[in-house]
Amino acid sequence: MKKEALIPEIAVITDIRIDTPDVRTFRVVTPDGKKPFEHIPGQCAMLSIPGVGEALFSITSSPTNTEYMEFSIKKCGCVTNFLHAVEPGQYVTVRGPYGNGFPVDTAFRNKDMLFIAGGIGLAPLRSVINYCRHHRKDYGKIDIVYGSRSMQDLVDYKEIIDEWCHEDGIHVHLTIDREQPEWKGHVGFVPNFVKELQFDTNKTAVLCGPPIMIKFTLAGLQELGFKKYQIYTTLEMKMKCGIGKCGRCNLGDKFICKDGPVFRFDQLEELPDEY
Amino acid sequence: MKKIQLSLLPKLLSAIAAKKALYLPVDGKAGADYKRYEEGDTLSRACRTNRSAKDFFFPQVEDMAAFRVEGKKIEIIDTRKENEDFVIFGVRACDVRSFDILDRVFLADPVDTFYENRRQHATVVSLACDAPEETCFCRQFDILAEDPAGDVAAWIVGDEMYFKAKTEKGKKLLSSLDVLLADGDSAPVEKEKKHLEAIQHKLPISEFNKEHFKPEDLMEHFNDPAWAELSEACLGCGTCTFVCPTCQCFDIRDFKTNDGVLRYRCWDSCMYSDFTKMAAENPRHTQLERFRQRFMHKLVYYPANNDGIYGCVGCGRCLAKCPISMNIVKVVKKIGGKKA
Amino acid sequence: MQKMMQDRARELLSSGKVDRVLGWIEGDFVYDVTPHVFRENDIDQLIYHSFASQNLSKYLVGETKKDGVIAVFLRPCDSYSFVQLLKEHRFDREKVYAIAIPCLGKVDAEDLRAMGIRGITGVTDGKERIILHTLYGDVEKEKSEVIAERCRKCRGVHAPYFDERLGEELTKEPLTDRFEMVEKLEKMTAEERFAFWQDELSRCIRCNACRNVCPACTCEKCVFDNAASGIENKAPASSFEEQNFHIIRAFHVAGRCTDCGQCSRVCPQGIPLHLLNRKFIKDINSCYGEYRAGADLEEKAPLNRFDVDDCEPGDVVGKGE
Amino acid sequence: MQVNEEKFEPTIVAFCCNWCSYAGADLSGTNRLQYPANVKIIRVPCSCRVNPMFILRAFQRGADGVILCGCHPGDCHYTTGNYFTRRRMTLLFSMLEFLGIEKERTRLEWVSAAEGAKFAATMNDFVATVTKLGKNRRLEDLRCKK
Repeated sequence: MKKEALIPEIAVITDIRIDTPDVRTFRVVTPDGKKPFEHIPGQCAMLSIPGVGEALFSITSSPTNTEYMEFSIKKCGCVTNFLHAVEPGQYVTVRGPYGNGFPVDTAFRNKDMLFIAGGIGLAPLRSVINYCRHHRKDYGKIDIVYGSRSMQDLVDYKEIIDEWCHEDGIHVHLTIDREQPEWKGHVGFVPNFVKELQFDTNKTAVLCGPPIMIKFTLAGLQELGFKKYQIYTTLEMKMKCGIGKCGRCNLGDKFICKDGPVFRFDQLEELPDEY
Repeated sequence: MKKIQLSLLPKLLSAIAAKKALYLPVDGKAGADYKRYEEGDTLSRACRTNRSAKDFFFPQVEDMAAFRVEGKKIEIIDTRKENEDFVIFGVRACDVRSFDILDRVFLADPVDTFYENRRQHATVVSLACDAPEETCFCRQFDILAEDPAGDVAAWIVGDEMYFKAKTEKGKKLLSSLDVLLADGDSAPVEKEKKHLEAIQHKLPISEFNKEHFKPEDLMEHFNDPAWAELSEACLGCGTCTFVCPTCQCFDIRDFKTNDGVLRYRCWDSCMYSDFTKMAAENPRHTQLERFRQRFMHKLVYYPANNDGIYGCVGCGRCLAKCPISMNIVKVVKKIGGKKA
Repeated sequence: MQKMMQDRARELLSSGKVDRVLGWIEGDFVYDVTPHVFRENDIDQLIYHSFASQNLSKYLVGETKKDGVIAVFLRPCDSYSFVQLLKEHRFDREKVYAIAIPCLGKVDAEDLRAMGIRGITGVTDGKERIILHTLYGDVEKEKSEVIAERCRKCRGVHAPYFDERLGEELTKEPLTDRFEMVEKLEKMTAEERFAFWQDELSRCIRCNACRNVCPACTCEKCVFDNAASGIENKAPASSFEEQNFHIIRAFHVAGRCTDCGQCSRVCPQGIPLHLLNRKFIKDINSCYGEYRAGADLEEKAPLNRFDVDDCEPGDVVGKGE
Repeated sequence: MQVNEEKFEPTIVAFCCNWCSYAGADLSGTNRLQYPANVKIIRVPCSCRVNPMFILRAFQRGADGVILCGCHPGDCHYTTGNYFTRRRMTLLFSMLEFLGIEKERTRLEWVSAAEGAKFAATMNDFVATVTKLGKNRRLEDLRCKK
């Protein structure tokens, strides 16, 4: 019989990195040690534990990583709670990739990029940031604004400090919501921080984070003079199939799973502002 | 064109059943419903079955895969089987159109192999409507109840039943029944069609105006304040979605058997509060949003993605079955009736 | 009656005594009736006739969460549900103005269709007789012939709790004994009963209409919607699921069910769900004394109290055969 | 067919109250009283903890008979729990019977901590009754058998 899109493949978790108290990054490969499938930055995959449930996660690793796939997952529901309790060697099922991904080879090419993330919102952006780093000459300057509740809640802190901060043409701006004695950096919410940083409007911005952050950051960027067509985001919604058939993840006539999750704000303007 | 005396219909049915699985609507305790043919069953003349015919291709529950779980290890077992050949006899025009609507969802890339498998093995024998209910409104969606689509179309004229093959599959079926069928003249059928069409024109529901439901009206309809009033009495049950021939939303769930996990898919309803419930929040938090989703999907979203074809076939089941009699006709009147 | 209700509602609205009125509105067809919250501008559309069969009391749970006072029209069966809901503190009594109205029994369009009466365009109600106007001419029927099963067995007496009564109080005797069918089933053998219920329950499509319409089912989160309960499901995935759902649904309203019959009315598959509820009512009556849910505000529900010398399961089970 | 019947070993689920029948089961063990190994005991804090779904799920998962054991009326550790149990189970068992489920498949018994012999006798009797009835077909979930 033909391959059925809804029947997943087996994969194994080979490594679990504890990022923050409630975020872990899982490294996933097929049982014979290969990357499960190819993807574009911003695309998602369905992970499941039979008997527990299936859920959609954005792929955190860059497509340029040829060995494995990574998912940064925050503990919040049934499946994620289970995943946070497993050890390396645990089998899971995986299917994908789903969604459109970021236009890394078209609209983003040769542009100065501005990535703005809040909390676990870094997960989908990490894929595209690392893609841009890998193909460094294809992109202009890269600015990364990343904020979180506290220093401990910054996902991928080690990678950011050890790698991203030391590369030419990449500027990382970190912020946390409340002051902490050991924190020497900026303190304050992401939207205000973005306004304070006074970015040029010749950049393409990519936003991801909690809805409230997105709302105010968007306003902030517009205040700086950014146009809606310069700003991208990635949306989230309940999904069961990932291929536009189960019928629940639509925003207006667009399915988040198939037509998204990446949208430009001028596209979103033509859609209802709620689900 | 082929024909058979109505008195010989039982013979024809058992001849079909001898070769393939045969399903047909049969009158039961509480209205007509499709069932597998058994000797002695007679074709219901009701114009509408309780459940729609979508069950044949998209059953309420179907197994997708099984998993064996041992410690950290998981094994996937593909439980799919090739479907048997089957014939659905006596499908009305509205339900036949619903198959096209489902096709556009399930046969779109990537193809749903469960659906495709059933679809390939089915032969649909449709039946023209001679006595529509006052709640029928298929004509509003350009469906011809007097000349239904399908692999074979059938008409009952007097005490004879006429058949016309419309596809290769249909021709095959009719030729396999050649011994029982006589050649028929198309004139009586043409005359009957005219008669049936005239009945269709007399039906009371005629509010649907396509000019009012265009993709570009999406925002206007979405933001219509009338949704609040319309959804006010909605109980949030799944009756309308489950009796609807075109509702195709589904859920994928796991059932822990005594020694493994069975992953199955089942119908889901956008009217249910947990339809979009995620771990942290529910983007459609009140019945208003859920109610709006259902009708916007049928009247605006679906046509926007499918060349203007509406996601409703006017079968009238939701009119007859909704516990509080809120239905697509009332919605169309309220939401679409404003543009002059 | 309809006129009287409209006038009274208008009066209440314009005097500012109530802000909204919960009643029924008609759609395209006379039987196409929907519960509706009226305000002064649309009160003329309030209807009341033989097809106004939805119960309104359950809507109060949601409506009283809003601001303002709402008036509600309660038919006798509904007024029992009203009291039962009140007893369980499911709505804010302060925000409700209850108007008791008489009922002569309701007619279901599906039943009429089964009788061959089609194309209904209007209705003229009488006390004993009903005239149905159809596309094919008028049909006059004895009311007792056409009214729904639940109304034929109704013991239509007003519950004592309401703010005012409109129209005359009708006391009527039920036309037939409501436990008739339950008893008939009890007399069957276990095999016959099993076959009967398999036939009925196998038609269930698990649309939850019976649950959602039930005035006794007012849990914030139903056990069948709760993933942590282990029995959550959306579909009758096996014959066990069908039985399980209906046993538990009936059990959860045992002792609280007012026998309003809405569960059977709304079932799109015509399953006689009220028989399950009536079985519980019958057992409760025979084991723990006559009890009518919603009859008063004080008496504890049968499953919330006990007697030290209650019967044992063995004394009851299997005695019907 | 006859041969199969003889081989049939029923699965029995016994919900036992922690304060009485669970101890009763223990006592019957220390007294070396025999009861069949078919009985799977589930300890509950009070017979009242058992809600109808427990009973139904036991059948779904493959039980052929379900027995609920609690303290004698009046002896409940929590004063009144078993009185409520009695009402609930009376109604539930009656309903199961109404749906055509064999009435012998469910039972409610009062067994105290001192009644080791009664526990063993009850279980022996219940297992024998259910064995005679054969497999639970009417309340089974075929998916569990896959």
